[in-house]
Amino acid sequence: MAIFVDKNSKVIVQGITGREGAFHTQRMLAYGTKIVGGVTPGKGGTTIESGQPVFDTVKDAVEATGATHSIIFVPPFAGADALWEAYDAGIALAVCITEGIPAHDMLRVVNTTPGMRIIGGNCPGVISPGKSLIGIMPGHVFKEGNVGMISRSGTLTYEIVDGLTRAGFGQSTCVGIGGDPIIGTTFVDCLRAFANDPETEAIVVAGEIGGSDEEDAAAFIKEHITGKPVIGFIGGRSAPKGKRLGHAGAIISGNTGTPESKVKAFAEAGVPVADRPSDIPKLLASRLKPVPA
Amino acid sequence: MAIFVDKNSKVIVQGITGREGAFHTQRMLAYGTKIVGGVTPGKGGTTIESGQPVFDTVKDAVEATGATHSIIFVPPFAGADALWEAYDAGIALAVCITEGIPAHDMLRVVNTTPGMRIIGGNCPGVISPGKSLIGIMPGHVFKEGNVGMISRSGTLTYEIVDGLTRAGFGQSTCVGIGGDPIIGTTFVDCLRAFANDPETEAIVVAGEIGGSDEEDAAAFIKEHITGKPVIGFIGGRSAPKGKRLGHAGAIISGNTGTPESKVKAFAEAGVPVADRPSDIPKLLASRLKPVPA
Amino acid sequence: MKLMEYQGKDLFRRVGIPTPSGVYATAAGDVASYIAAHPGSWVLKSQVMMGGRGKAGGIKFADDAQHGEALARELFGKVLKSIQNPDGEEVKSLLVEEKVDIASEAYVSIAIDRAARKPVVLVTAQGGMDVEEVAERDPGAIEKYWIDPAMGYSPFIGRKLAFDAKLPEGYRKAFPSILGALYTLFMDYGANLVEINPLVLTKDGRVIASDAKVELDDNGLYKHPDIAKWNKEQPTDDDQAAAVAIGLGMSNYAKLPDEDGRIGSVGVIANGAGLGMGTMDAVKNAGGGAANFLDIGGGAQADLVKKSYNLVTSDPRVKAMFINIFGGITRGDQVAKGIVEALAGDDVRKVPLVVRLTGTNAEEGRAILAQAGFVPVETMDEGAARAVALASGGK
Amino acid sequence: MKLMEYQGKDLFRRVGIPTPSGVYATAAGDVASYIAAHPGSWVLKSQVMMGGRGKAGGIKFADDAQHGEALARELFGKVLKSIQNPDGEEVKSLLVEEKVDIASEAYVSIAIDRAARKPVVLVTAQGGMDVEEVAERDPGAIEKYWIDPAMGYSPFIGRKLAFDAKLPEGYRKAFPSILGALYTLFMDYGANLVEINPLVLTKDGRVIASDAKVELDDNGLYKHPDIAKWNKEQPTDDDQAAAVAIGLGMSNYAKLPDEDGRIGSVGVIANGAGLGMGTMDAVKNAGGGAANFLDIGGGAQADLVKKSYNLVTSDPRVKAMFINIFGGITRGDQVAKGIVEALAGDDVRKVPLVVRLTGTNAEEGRAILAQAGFVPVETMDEGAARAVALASGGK
Repeated sequence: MAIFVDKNSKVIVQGITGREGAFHTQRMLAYGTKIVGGVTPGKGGTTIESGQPVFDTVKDAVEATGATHSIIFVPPFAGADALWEAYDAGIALAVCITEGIPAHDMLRVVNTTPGMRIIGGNCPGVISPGKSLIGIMPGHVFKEGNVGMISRSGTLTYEIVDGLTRAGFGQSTCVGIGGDPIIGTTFVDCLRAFANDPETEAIVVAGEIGGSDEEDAAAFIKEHITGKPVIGFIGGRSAPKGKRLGHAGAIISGNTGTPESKVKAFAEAGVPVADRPSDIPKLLASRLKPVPA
Repeated sequence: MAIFVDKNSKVIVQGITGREGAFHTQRMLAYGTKIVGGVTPGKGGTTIESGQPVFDTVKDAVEATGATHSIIFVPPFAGADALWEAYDAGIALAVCITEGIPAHDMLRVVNTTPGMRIIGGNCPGVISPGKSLIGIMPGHVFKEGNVGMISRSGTLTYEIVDGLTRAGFGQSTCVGIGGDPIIGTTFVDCLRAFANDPETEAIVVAGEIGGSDEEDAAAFIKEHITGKPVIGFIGGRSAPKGKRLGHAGAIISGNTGTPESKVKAFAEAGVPVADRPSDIPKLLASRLKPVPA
Repeated sequence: MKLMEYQGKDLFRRVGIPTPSGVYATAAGDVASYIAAHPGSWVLKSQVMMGGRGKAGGIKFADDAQHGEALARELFGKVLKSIQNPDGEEVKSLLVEEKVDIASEAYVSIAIDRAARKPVVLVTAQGGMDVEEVAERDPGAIEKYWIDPAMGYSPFIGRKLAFDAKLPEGYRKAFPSILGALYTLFMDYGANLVEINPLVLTKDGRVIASDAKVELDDNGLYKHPDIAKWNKEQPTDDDQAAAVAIGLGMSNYAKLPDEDGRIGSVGVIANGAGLGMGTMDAVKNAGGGAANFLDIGGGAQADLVKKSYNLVTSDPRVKAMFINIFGGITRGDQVAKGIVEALAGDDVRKVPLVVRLTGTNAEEGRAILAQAGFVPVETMDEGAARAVALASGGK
Repeated sequence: MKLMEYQGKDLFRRVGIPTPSGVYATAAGDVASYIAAHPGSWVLKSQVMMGGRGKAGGIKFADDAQHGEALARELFGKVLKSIQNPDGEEVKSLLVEEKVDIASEAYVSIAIDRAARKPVVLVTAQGGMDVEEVAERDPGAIEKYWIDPAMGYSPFIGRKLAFDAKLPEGYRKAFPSILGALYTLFMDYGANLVEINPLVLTKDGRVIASDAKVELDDNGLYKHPDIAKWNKEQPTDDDQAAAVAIGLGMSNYAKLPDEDGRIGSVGVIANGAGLGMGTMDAVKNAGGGAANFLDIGGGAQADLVKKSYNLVTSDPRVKAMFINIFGGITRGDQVAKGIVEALAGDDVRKVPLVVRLTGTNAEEGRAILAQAGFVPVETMDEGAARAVALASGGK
């Protein structure tokens, strides 16, 4: 099972012959991801060195390969266009790696692509360890298992996952939802999927200061997640109020968005919040049995 | 039963204090329609002479009255706005009487109001005889019964219905879908509803030259309507090709839209086409038993 | 509202669609001075509404000012005729445009698809000819795409269409943005149709709209007063003008052409376009033909009925009239009053009249007519038969 | 990108939002000549980014040219200070505007609601003060509406909000079109926030945007080059400029303020904003504080690592540095190479350094560091503790 992607997911790469696209295509193939082709307008009919066919349009690629998943490596100005093209071609899930897509482009995209799951933009992607990696994550850090993981950041996710893996907690699926103001998939969307995934037995939610995703997640957990322990984490708790730190999402505004608000929301939902990433495996250990490597 | 409206439909009138709105509100009330209120911005808090409350917004009206249906009498430039306001307030079915709404306004409206049924614009409305009239039709012509009737025109509908009523064929529901290029409800939408309505035992489709609604209806009938006789009629068969006659919809273009194309499509669907309105009751009589008045 | 080529190209330039360089001219001297100032090869294109102006001799080529002036003099005032337009249309203005070296001609249009209720884009690499011809001969050569108005246009649509329609490679870079601009024009100006045929790829690699066909929705024109006033500069439909003059909508009155040598001789007045068409059909079913058709709309008062009577009888072909009213909003007494008033006047041509009056206030109306010594018929079929008989001299 | 009031009003006028008459001035003489040419009562408004300019003495009233000139001379060059902005901001330009007779002040804004992923409109009849204040004191007075971007704005939204927020009747006619124009601005220019506070109803019945607050999305600025260049006319954030100068994104480097009398003394470099924040947290958890924060992003090469080292140590508060790398795309050997190169140079200030290196090519990186006589730590917590100890003079 896992969520969003599994080993049968057929993936195309939008921007497969670009620098980033080409590099990560090889990394994903090495991980075992079923990359069935890619798209670069004007290069249709060719193949990349590792043998995957290149198409002019996503529609052509989907028709020829039966792809259901897409990963997008295009410049920011072409991000919305790539997502709409994926939607138009019937792609079920699109991972958008591109950073810096205008917020208004995403605003329009997320409100006009009903039924397609978009992960990102500005995200590291999604991995169901041992099955498939659709993203730019370092696959070797992850290990197959029963912990679902969702995070707003990239490298902090690797830090946390590394700790989980070393402590014997493998992962069902890890989703990096991205740090932009408007993203396709929220914590709540992931929690809903994890709640229905029999393979996932515990969940780690790695949030950040700013926005209200964590508060929304806490409310959802309180209402809908039973029988699966959830551990929370809030990055940036030491950040000064109002200072913008890398992620546009991490601006503290009003009363939601503060670390206090988020910790309180989690507490009310019965979710223990780890003070540091290294505490997460400890909190998990009292609720779920680790599986020795 | 009937379709779209029944005697429990709670109706508000958008533009209730305007000339047309006020006039037809009284006619509908006289027919027995449950008009529970109306909307005229700036006149909220007042009541019209017959006692119905007036609200500033559709939302206010819906919240106060529980209305589910709306009928719209506003100038053409305000047509799209009125439909969107109805949608926003949760109205389930809106009858748009307004003639001359820009086609592009309707194009945007019909593509952004999923789940709301729009009838019209530029239509005479819908009536379930003996139950409710939401429109500008002369109620006395209609009679409760088991024939479903759909038509692109207004007065021609009355002509046909008058003949049906005189011949003992009452109607379950009559829908005037309107003659504009972009309308909210098509023949096919009505046919689908009639197919599922146990009260409707036969259907009359009164089409016109131009467009492809009749061809689409014929294809739907062939595929989905069984056990309910359907009689067709095509208005304007004597019209010269290419001449615009009142309804913008009635421009003959290409190969669809000609009377020949429509008659042929109906014939292929096993639908007899009446040469004149007065033939419709005759064609019906051999397929359905009239109920004497 | 149909726009002329030079008007369509004005809109093209507003949204950023490349057009050939040139000038719009209404006098031969202007043509000469423009060419003199811009030496080269120029095309003189007659600005008319009708199609097939090329075959009709409305397009000429000039290589110098003198030649250009001579050709312009020849074109101004010329009446171009075609099979579709036997009456012809007078040339009142010209578009003088650079003669481009054509490498390839494509076709692109956006229209409203009524059934899908979405804008539909049509593209084919076979431009420069009638697209209906292409559709008939090689339907697979036309690519279609339905745009979701909620999502709007995005460049992938143009890329996809260019690839699928196999446009030559030279189009690829420019096409998505040209189609985007065309969609902007289509939506922002409320067009029923925008068409570029041909969309030319020049030998020096430019992609240019060589022709422009734009048809705007009349109902949306109020949003664009600057364009609405172009209407006045254009040949107006006499029927539309006549209808508007008496307070009806533009398309509420139409004279019908004589077809197959048969002359329609029954004037038709009805309330509602549908009933009007039904009435015309009834006249034909009765063995006759309608000469014209007037829809008095809903709720007509006596005065409008009178004016309508006068308008319909102003058509000399009308030998008898059939007024067919099914009262809904329209009240029978008002219609009857109007008829009696019209017949009372001395300033109108009177023809034998058949009236059918039913629905709201029909009794009152019939009483008014009876008082004036007039007996209405009972049904539409009966009325049509009577009118046809009267028109052919019967009683 | 935050716009100044006069820039926001420039955009307001482009979309048709009424603004007071007036002039933008950068010299006292211009103020004088404008008032001389337009006798009446005028307001001189300092054009600064900071809030609370009124309390800080940045707004003055003048009734004639001489008075206006004197006040302008006083304002130009003045440094306005507020609680939020203790360093102050120098007044370099003024907006001279008609002094309107205020009947009522309302508030309206549109912002992106991240959670709903829709634009949200806020309206209250209690304008002219901080909306956060209203939210706290009388939350029911603020009406909200989430606009569906697929449907867009339609006037009923403005009508509904005006009624629900109980705006005085004088607003009713103008408000729906002003809000429509504001939405157009919000969407067309890619704004994070557009705010009119106050939206004034004047005693003579006009509805006017008395102030303008516009914040545009930096990622969408490339679509508006004319506005993007305004950025250059504005005070730039030094940290942003420094980050861009070495090839990073604008928000990849930030100096952190000293809080509660505590001075942060650990320089932080990490790959990724999330890990960077985590690293700062770890420093705090270890009893210390970060002085700044630099995100080298993904896939950094040695040269960038070197430049980043230099930038971070250029902050004199930095007493020790913690470089925390979790190699994904970023390769440990490249980072190690950059560190060694940075330390090799003579042109940089060197501080005690703690490195944590794991993930992709971590072994190779550790080998490079070892060769330079440097032993990395194993975990983030360990590294943070070490850095804090070093920063406070420990070993």
